[in-house]
Amino acid sequence: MNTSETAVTTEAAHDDHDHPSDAKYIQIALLLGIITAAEVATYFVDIGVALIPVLMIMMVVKFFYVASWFMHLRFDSPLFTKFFVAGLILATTVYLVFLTVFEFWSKG
Amino acid sequence: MTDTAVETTRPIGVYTRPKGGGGWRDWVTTVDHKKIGILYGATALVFFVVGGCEALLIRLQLATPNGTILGADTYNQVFTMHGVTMIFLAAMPLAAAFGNYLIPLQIGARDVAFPRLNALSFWVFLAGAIFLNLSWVLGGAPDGGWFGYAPNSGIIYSPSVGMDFYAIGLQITGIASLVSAINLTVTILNMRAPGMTLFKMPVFTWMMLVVQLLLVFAMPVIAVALFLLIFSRQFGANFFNTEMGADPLLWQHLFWIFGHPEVYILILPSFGIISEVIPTFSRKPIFGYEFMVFSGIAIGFMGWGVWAHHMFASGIGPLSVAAFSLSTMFIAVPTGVKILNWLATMWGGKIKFTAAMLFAVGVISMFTIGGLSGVTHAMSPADTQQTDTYYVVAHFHYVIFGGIIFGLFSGFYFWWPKVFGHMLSEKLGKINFWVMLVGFNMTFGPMHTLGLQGMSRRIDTYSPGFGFELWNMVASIGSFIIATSVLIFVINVIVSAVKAKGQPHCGPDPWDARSLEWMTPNPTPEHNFDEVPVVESLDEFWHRKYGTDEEGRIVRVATAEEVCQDGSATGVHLPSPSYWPLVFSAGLPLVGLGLIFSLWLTIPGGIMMVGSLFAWVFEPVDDPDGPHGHHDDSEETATEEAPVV
Amino acid sequence: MLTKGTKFWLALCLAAMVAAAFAGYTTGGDETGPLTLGWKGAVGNHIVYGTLMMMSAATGLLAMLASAFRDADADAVAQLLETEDAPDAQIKTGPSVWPVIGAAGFAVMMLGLVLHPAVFVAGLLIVVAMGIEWTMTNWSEKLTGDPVRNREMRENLLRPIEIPLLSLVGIGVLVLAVSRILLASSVNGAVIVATVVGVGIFALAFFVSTRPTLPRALLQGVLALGFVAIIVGGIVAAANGEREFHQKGGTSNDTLVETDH
Amino acid sequence: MSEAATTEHPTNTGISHNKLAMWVFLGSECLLFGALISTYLLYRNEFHTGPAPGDIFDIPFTSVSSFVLLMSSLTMVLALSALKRGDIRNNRLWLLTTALLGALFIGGQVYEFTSFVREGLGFTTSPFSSAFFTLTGFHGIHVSLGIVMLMSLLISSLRGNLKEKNSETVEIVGLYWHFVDVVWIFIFTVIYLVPNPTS
Repeated sequence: MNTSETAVTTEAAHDDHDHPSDAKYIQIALLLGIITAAEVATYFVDIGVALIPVLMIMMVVKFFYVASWFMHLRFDSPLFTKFFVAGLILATTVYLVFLTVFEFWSKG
Repeated sequence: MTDTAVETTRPIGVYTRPKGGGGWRDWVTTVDHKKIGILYGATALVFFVVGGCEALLIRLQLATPNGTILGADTYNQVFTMHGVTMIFLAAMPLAAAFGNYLIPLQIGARDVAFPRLNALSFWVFLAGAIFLNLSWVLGGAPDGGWFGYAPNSGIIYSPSVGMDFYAIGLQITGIASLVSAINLTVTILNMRAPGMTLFKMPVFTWMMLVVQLLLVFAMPVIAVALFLLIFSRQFGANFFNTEMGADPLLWQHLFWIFGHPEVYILILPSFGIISEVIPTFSRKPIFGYEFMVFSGIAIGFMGWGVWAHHMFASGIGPLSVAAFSLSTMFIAVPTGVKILNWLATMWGGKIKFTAAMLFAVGVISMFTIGGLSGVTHAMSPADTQQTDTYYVVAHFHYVIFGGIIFGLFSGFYFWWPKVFGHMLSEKLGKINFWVMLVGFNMTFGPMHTLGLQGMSRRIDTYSPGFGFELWNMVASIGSFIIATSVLIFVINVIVSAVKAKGQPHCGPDPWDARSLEWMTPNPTPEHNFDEVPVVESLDEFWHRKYGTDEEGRIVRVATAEEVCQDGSATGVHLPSPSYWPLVFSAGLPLVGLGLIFSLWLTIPGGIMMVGSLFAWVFEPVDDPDGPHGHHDDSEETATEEAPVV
Repeated sequence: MLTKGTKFWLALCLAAMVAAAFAGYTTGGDETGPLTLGWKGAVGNHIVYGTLMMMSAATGLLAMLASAFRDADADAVAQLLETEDAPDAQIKTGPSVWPVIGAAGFAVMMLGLVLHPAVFVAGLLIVVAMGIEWTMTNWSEKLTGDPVRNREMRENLLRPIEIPLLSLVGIGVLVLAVSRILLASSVNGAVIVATVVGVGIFALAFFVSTRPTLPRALLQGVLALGFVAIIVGGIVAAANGEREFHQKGGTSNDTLVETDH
Repeated sequence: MSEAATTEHPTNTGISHNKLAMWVFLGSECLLFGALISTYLLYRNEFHTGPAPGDIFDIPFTSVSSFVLLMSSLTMVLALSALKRGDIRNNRLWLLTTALLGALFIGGQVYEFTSFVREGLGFTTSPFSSAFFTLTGFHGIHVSLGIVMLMSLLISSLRGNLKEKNSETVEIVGLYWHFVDVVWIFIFTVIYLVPNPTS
């Protein structure tokens, strides 16, 4: 980290130019819309035990697309990703342990 | 300025920025990290004394059986406020004082990343502190313990407004901590002098970085817990209402998910301070710098996985107890690494026992005692026996007082010349240390015995005949000895200041120190560095003073006067002061009082806050009439703050 | 900036308020009652307290009036300028919307007396806003001889309040109107309304974005029309009342623990 | 010397202070919403004698408002993209659209809350209801704050103060807006769509 930092100074300044076009954003929004529609569809169509895993996967995909494209994590400094992911992982782990201690999973 | 306003872009709501003009106006509008650091320190010391007086009241009440100094109700209020005051209004802001003053200096910066937000942090903290203490006269102080366990903190068991003040007051100080944490994180990551990579930062700055990250992630958790409490008390929410199936353990979990990182938020600044003091007075570089840093990070990281060890007796189930018992034992490892590294730094060094060094050594020894009694808590069967007894009180005072307060005093003696330009009396300082050491051990040592004898915590009195009389009396006497030592410190401050009046400032490098902050003259000039130094190594300042001769021996190559800057630079561009942090902060307690007493009060409070936020955003970057008001656009965007924070 | 008259009335207002609080405490009001107009507490002797508070309110209003209308008072103007007589030619003042808005506010207040207390309060708020704006404009126009500078000073002081308040009020009105419409529709109707409004906003925005030559006035017109349509819809829906809701779930009882203190 | 001090200060990371601060803040917000969501999950079965989540949620309506919020993320990113191109007109248009869509979402939330209360789910009805209103209320307040920021940007733009060089300010507000959207993506799935207990 220490040596790369000074190098970043120059290149991060002009990262704005390779941002995607509006068309790309619209494509992603379409994709997000379709996934949301699929999510909503699970409410009406019974897919049995696969329901929760499928919902979770779709949620994570949506989350990932918004964070990486709309929030520019793909193109921006990795430091941002680090902070966000640190918060996410910390929150997920701590609160999963928290729910486990409350025996949430066996309660359903 | 009217002539230039013919541009196409009309500024909205441009306020002129205050010009200071000396005296108190300088202080209330300042955005200088050094002044804010001093404000933090002075305020925190006042609250340290307030919390100390509360402790003395507790000890007076408990000195003899069937004490009658305080009633049961008052006793509850006093011990609750003692804990709240010492942790949130004394220890945390004292760490913030050191952090504010020293971090920019140690990394070679002119100020923090967001100077106005920095001022905001202080004023919000002060507003919260005053708000909390207003409860004494507005219907009774909080009485549910600093941990505020549900359902004790609920309206049924604590019907006075005290716990409302607790919940809202801590929420306010929490805002201050969060803002300050974001600010200092950005400062450390973004504003280091050229060449200062992360692994050339002083250990103190490193530890403060870990602390800020802990704050960033821990404050929202307590914020949620406090919101749940506020909603339960104010609006009848059912978060802790067992009749409806709620689980009061929810509070304990949220509180300690925050609370355990908080323990490290409190102790790591002190570890950082003594990591600067010990190498300086051992005349050796810190032993195992990387290990120091990584163990600090490890402590910060592992601090998130041990919270339930505060709850072994709450019935969280055998599996949870076993898991948290294990993780708690593991966290002793990085702490042990630190202690060994300090010892190794001292080993073979030419140790100079100045007052600062004595306090630092005090930390190592006293904290170790506290750490060892902590390991006995990690073993859950033993802990079940010790829970809610004075053994626990003894343990955490050894780590908090022995670890934190001793460390902070070490910092006072070490950096006093840096801040005020004169030394504190070493003689009085050493007396201060020894009196404090004796008083401290006399107060808290016997509590181990009392606890193992079965004396409960938080009881307002006890009957004679249980064998508690002797050690309680000893502890009470000890507490007054501690008070004496604090008094000696105050006398030292006054006497030294009087003596220094009219005298020239002390030299630039009174301790033959190692890190960058000593490259500025004492006291630090307003602009910090005349020229931002280019850093080549850890302990840059020391390396500029010393080199090696042809036989590899370390020799002095330059005097401090040659290396230090003289503070003579003029015309350095500095951020202008601002009114708005103060106005914003003044709105917060109004909103708080409004929530408790009358919602009408939230209107002026809210208008003050929203108005000052927007005024803040529209405020010009500089005082337009000031000497350095002119500058180009590129810089405006660089220093302008986003309207979002 | 303030005439002697204004200062006199303000002082009287403050004195009456302090007196009211004092009277409240000494005649059996509890800790917070008198200060909070009786919210969460008793104010003591109601007649004494009420009279004094009325006096305070009246003198406060007089202070505002004295300041707002001081232009009409030649002596007051002279006093401000620290001259013997009022100047013949006054500084030209800019156009002002506040008389119109103020008048509308009074009308809304009157309507509210007939229709609904909420309407009255809305009118009152408009009038209060008018009072503040008018007073501040008046104050700023007396500052210097330069109208540009004067306007700037006024904006300096008011923008940080106006901008957030205006956006909050604008959004609040929209949100309220939309939610009234939804509440008045059926369960499925609400879904349809929300879809239509959402798609409408979205489609319109896309349409406008691809037609850069659309005249500005047209856009503003459409926007204003949409805004008015939603508000009118909201008012109609609110007047129609909400659809019928049925209690759901278990035996819903209202035996809640009273937790107010 | 004085000149050297007043030139632009590059940062060590090459990132502006503001943006870094926003990301640190968002990292912190993860823990805030995590705590609220966990509290809700803990209490989703504790509906006492009141309505259960499965009785009361109106999935079709919430789906529509989720769509609205999701699409407002698109318009937000279009606003930024327009400003980066120097297209002030479209920037204003998309800022306004984003704010309107946000307001529609909040309007939907007010409707949802009101109808829940009418159906017997008050704030104090059960631990479930307290947790539900607190969680979604916090999210709603975040959205509302976002709308105020958008409106401020818009007013700023109408007065000629929002130019290409200020695009970072819009980007930072956008980050906040997308984050709030991302939180709703989570809430919508975990709280609404995962099968809920009924009474």
